[in-house]
Amino acid sequence: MTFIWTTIGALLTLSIYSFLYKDNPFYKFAEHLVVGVSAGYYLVIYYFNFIHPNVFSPVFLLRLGDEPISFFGFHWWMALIPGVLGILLYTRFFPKVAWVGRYALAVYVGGYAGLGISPVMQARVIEQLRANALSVAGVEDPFATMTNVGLGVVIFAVVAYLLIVKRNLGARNWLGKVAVIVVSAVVGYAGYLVLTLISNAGVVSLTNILLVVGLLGTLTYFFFSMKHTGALGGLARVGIVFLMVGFGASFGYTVMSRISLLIGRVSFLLHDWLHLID
Amino acid sequence: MAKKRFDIRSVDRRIIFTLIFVAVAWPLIQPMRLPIDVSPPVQTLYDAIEEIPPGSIVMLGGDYSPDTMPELQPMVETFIRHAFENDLRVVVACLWPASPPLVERALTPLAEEYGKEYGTDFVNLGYMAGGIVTLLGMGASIPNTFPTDYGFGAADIPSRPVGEIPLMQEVENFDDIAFVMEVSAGTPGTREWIQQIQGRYRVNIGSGTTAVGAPNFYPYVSSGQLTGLLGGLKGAAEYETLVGFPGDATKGMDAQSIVHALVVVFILLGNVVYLISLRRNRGAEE
Amino acid sequence: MTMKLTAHLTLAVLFLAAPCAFAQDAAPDTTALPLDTVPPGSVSGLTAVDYVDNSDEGDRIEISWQASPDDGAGEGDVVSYQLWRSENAGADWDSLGVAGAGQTRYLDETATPGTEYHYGVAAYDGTSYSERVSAGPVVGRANLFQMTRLAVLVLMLVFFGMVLTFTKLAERGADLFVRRIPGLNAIEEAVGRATEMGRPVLYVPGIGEIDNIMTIASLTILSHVAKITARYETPLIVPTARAVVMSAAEEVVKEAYAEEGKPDSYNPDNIRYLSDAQFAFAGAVNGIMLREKPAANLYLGAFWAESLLLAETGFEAGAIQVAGTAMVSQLPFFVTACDFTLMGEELYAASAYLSREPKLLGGLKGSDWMKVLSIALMALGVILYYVNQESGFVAWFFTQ
Amino acid sequence: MRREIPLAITFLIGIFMLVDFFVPHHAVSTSAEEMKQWGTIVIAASILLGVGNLIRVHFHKIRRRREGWGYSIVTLAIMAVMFAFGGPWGTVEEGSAFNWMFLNMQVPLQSTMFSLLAFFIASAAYRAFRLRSAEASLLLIAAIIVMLGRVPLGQYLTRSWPQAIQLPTLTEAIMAYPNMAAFRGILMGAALGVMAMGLRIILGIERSYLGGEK
Repeated sequence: MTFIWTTIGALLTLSIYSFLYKDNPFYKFAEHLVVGVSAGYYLVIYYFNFIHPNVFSPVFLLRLGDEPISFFGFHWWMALIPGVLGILLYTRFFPKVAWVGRYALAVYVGGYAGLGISPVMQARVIEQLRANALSVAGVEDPFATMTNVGLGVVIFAVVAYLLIVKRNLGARNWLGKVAVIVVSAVVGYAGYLVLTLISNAGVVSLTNILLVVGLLGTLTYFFFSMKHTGALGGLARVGIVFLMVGFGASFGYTVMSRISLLIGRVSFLLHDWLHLID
Repeated sequence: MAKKRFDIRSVDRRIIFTLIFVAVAWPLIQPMRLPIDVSPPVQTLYDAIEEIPPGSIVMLGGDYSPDTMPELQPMVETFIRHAFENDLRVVVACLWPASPPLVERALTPLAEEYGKEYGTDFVNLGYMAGGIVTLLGMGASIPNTFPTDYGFGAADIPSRPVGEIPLMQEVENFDDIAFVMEVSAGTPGTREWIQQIQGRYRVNIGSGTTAVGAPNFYPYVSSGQLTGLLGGLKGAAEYETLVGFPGDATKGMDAQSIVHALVVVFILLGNVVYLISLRRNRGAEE
Repeated sequence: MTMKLTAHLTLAVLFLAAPCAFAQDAAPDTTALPLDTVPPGSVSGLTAVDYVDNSDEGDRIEISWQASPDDGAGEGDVVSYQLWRSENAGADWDSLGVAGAGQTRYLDETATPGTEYHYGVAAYDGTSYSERVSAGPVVGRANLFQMTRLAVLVLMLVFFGMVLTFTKLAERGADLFVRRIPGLNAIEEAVGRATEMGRPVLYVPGIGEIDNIMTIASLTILSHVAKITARYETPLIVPTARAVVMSAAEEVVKEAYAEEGKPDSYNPDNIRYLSDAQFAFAGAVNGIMLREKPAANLYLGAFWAESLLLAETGFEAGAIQVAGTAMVSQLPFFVTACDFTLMGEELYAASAYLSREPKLLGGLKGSDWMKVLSIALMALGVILYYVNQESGFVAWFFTQ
Repeated sequence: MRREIPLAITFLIGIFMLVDFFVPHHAVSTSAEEMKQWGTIVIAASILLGVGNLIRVHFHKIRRRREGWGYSIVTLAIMAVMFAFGGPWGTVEEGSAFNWMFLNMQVPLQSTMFSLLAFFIASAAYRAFRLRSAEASLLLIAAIIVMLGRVPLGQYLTRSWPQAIQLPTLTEAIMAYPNMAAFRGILMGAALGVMAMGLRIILGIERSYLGGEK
């Protein structure tokens, strides 16, 4: 029995992978199958997990054992409120009263909008500001001066590269390209020395400057009501640089977890189904 | 222009897909044992266990749940193997309810492989609620805190009072434990073990954590409060390498290394093609 | 001395007998140990305050203290702290609980609201107790304001004030500049190209529920896109992963077609609920891309891991793709795989930009000033930290 | 009236939920909890709307014999089977047919679909990471450093270099600083967008998500 189910699972898995070659009947079958299964699944699960215990039971079965929390104390008719709100969504099929359903939705959305505002202020504005300030003030700096130096090399190389490419020095021929690389390396090495001196002197770490400039630049990029020219434009460009480095880095960072998923499926095929590996 | 020729710019995505699939499947079938550099925290852990005289008792704290198994299970397996290899006796104690059966899954086959006997060579004390309070209790008396064991499911040995288990006659408190390996996915876990047990009873504690959690514990390694740390699948693979039994973590890391390198090669290749085509276009214009 | 020791031992026996799980399981067997005749140093700085949690019934009091000098240092033999509570100014002490060594905080969750309490704490080294230190009186109340969130409230009110002020200004006719958002123009171009090619437009409003603000922003943009497709009579396919979003999308699109005077071109079968299951949804949308061959794919809203599945398949199918999300983790994938991407706040700004309504543009101006204020706050925090680490603002900013 | 009363209700509920964050009193927090629960019930009740739409679309496809109508039968049939196994007269417990179908069809199909990302992340990288401009080059360089720094191979390749510029060190530094700064910027900007939009919804200024205003 288990083998039959495993085989079904394996065949469905292969059907999905066949999509990588091209769209084909196997994929179409698997795709339509999973849509049907999940529709049936959610229909049943939503009923049993939400409607039955919170609306149907209290109203019709008066099973007061697992009463929902309530400020007013529990009354069976209170369970009718969400039930009625739910039913209101269906008024859209009757044009005369359709507006009622629309506003039921507005109430729902309004409630959640209110719910969302304050935590967002707390977690995404104040906490982020505080975390940034903490790192800058050197209270919490997980990486000591060591990374400073390594990062310095990269930053300086990138700066050198940007400077040279922007000014079009030697972008035309191979000799010029070699020159760019050499100059970047030299500037990078100079940066390495300077940073070693600075961090040895214990003044302020480069990483902190990076955090401030990065946040400042990124926020400036998101200025909508001012023209991005002059100093503002320069900062916004710095912001774009940080955004790009950030996107590249998190892209690279995610590869591992995606490969893990594939390893999981491949070992399902080779181990659980075919018993090819142990 | 010359006749139509193979244009690498339009390389079929299917070639990339095939290579990726092969790069993942091949190391699983045939472990490649790519060079793995052992980082200092892992080496420290390995050395500490190697130095324990044979016959000593070590403790394995299993504090994880199924969702972190891919990362942590290889650590548990390798630690048990390492202990059995060196003739150490293992006591398992868990602060997370989901852990005992997971540890059991590693114990069963390894005990068979090494011919170890339940009750004399190893024991699974199972789960005890309470977190820090349980830890403090263990500091006073381990048998009082874990009055019964979890049993040994695979050998149909039921749970029984620790008084009836030979190995537990030798264990009263942390003076009898040579080393604690704490495999932890959160709280209560490594931090609590360090704060409540390491500081007070001066027992050596090594730890294995998820890759996400590891950075929080590196400071404890440098301060010497932790005797070694395995961080994520990578740490597990390094440990497997040292013990000499490449397992799931090594296979996984092989596949990861190859695919990551492959993607980088794709990117470089794509750029070479791009630069050549730029040059060619420029040539055509002139 | 002996008197005191006997008293302590009696106390110890009493508390060991108390029905307290810790005491029963874990307290060391006193008889087995050599008698330690020196009691540990007592705790200091004991405070007891009304604890404010998120559902405050006034039944919690937080007790905190500074560790005994023998806890982890000195003799290093403190194993626990014993806590007592008294309802009559320290006349009758009732055992409250035990805190492990190294801990300096205990939460009494059994207080009766409105009752005055005193609390006492003593360190215990396995043999004897230190001097008991007490604090009080303290009364538990169900509070009406969470003081730790004052900063949030103040900043929120300031922000709302700015938004509303600029909205008022805009309504009075002040000219508000809004910078061009490149991705938005791309949307119109993409729809135009689909029209030229006689192929449909695919609009995916994400897989967020309707309570997600990104979904609302997406529906606002959908209304704009639907007007363009109605004008050119280009089919518009909207697959959704949530039933409520599906019904809202139906309303939005139907209304847009009606406003353009083309109610008959609206095809209800093109607004589709596919599946609540994330990857079943992604698989089905991939199917639509390959079989109905839309020439423009617009992904605007809340996306999770399915983002790259959609964008890569869409690219393979040869569509122009414009994405927009504030989901930080998915932005890298949209940026690499799509032709244009509205990043973060641009998604919200887009709806204001499209409507050109002064009321909405005022909000953008308010957001910009809030950014300036945020940066100033951060700078102030850092500077004050360097100047004086003890100042009130620093304490508030760094320790909350 | 049709407009004012619902808008007033929206405003009151929105403000109440907003205030809940600041008022710890249990009377407020428990009623806010209760209302949140109502919300989930409303959403659960809507599933029938969705399934109704699904049935209608596929039914039309079958009736008009449009291309691929056979697959629509698959969808509707399997949905009916699921419903029959789990519906009012069925059972959803562990070990039931409903649960078996979920575990052996939906779960493997979903996780396989998820794992397609391993392929797509490679093809996207090949295609999009080109040295087109200075910014694009940064994207590419950061991605390559982090990709190599995450695996043992990267560590092996640079093991003879000074610790400070070994790939794993660089990876952690890039994740902790430029990446962190950029993402904080996006998060903060987006948060302001959310709050402004939330305010407009509560005040009833933003209503286009409702379709018509009539």
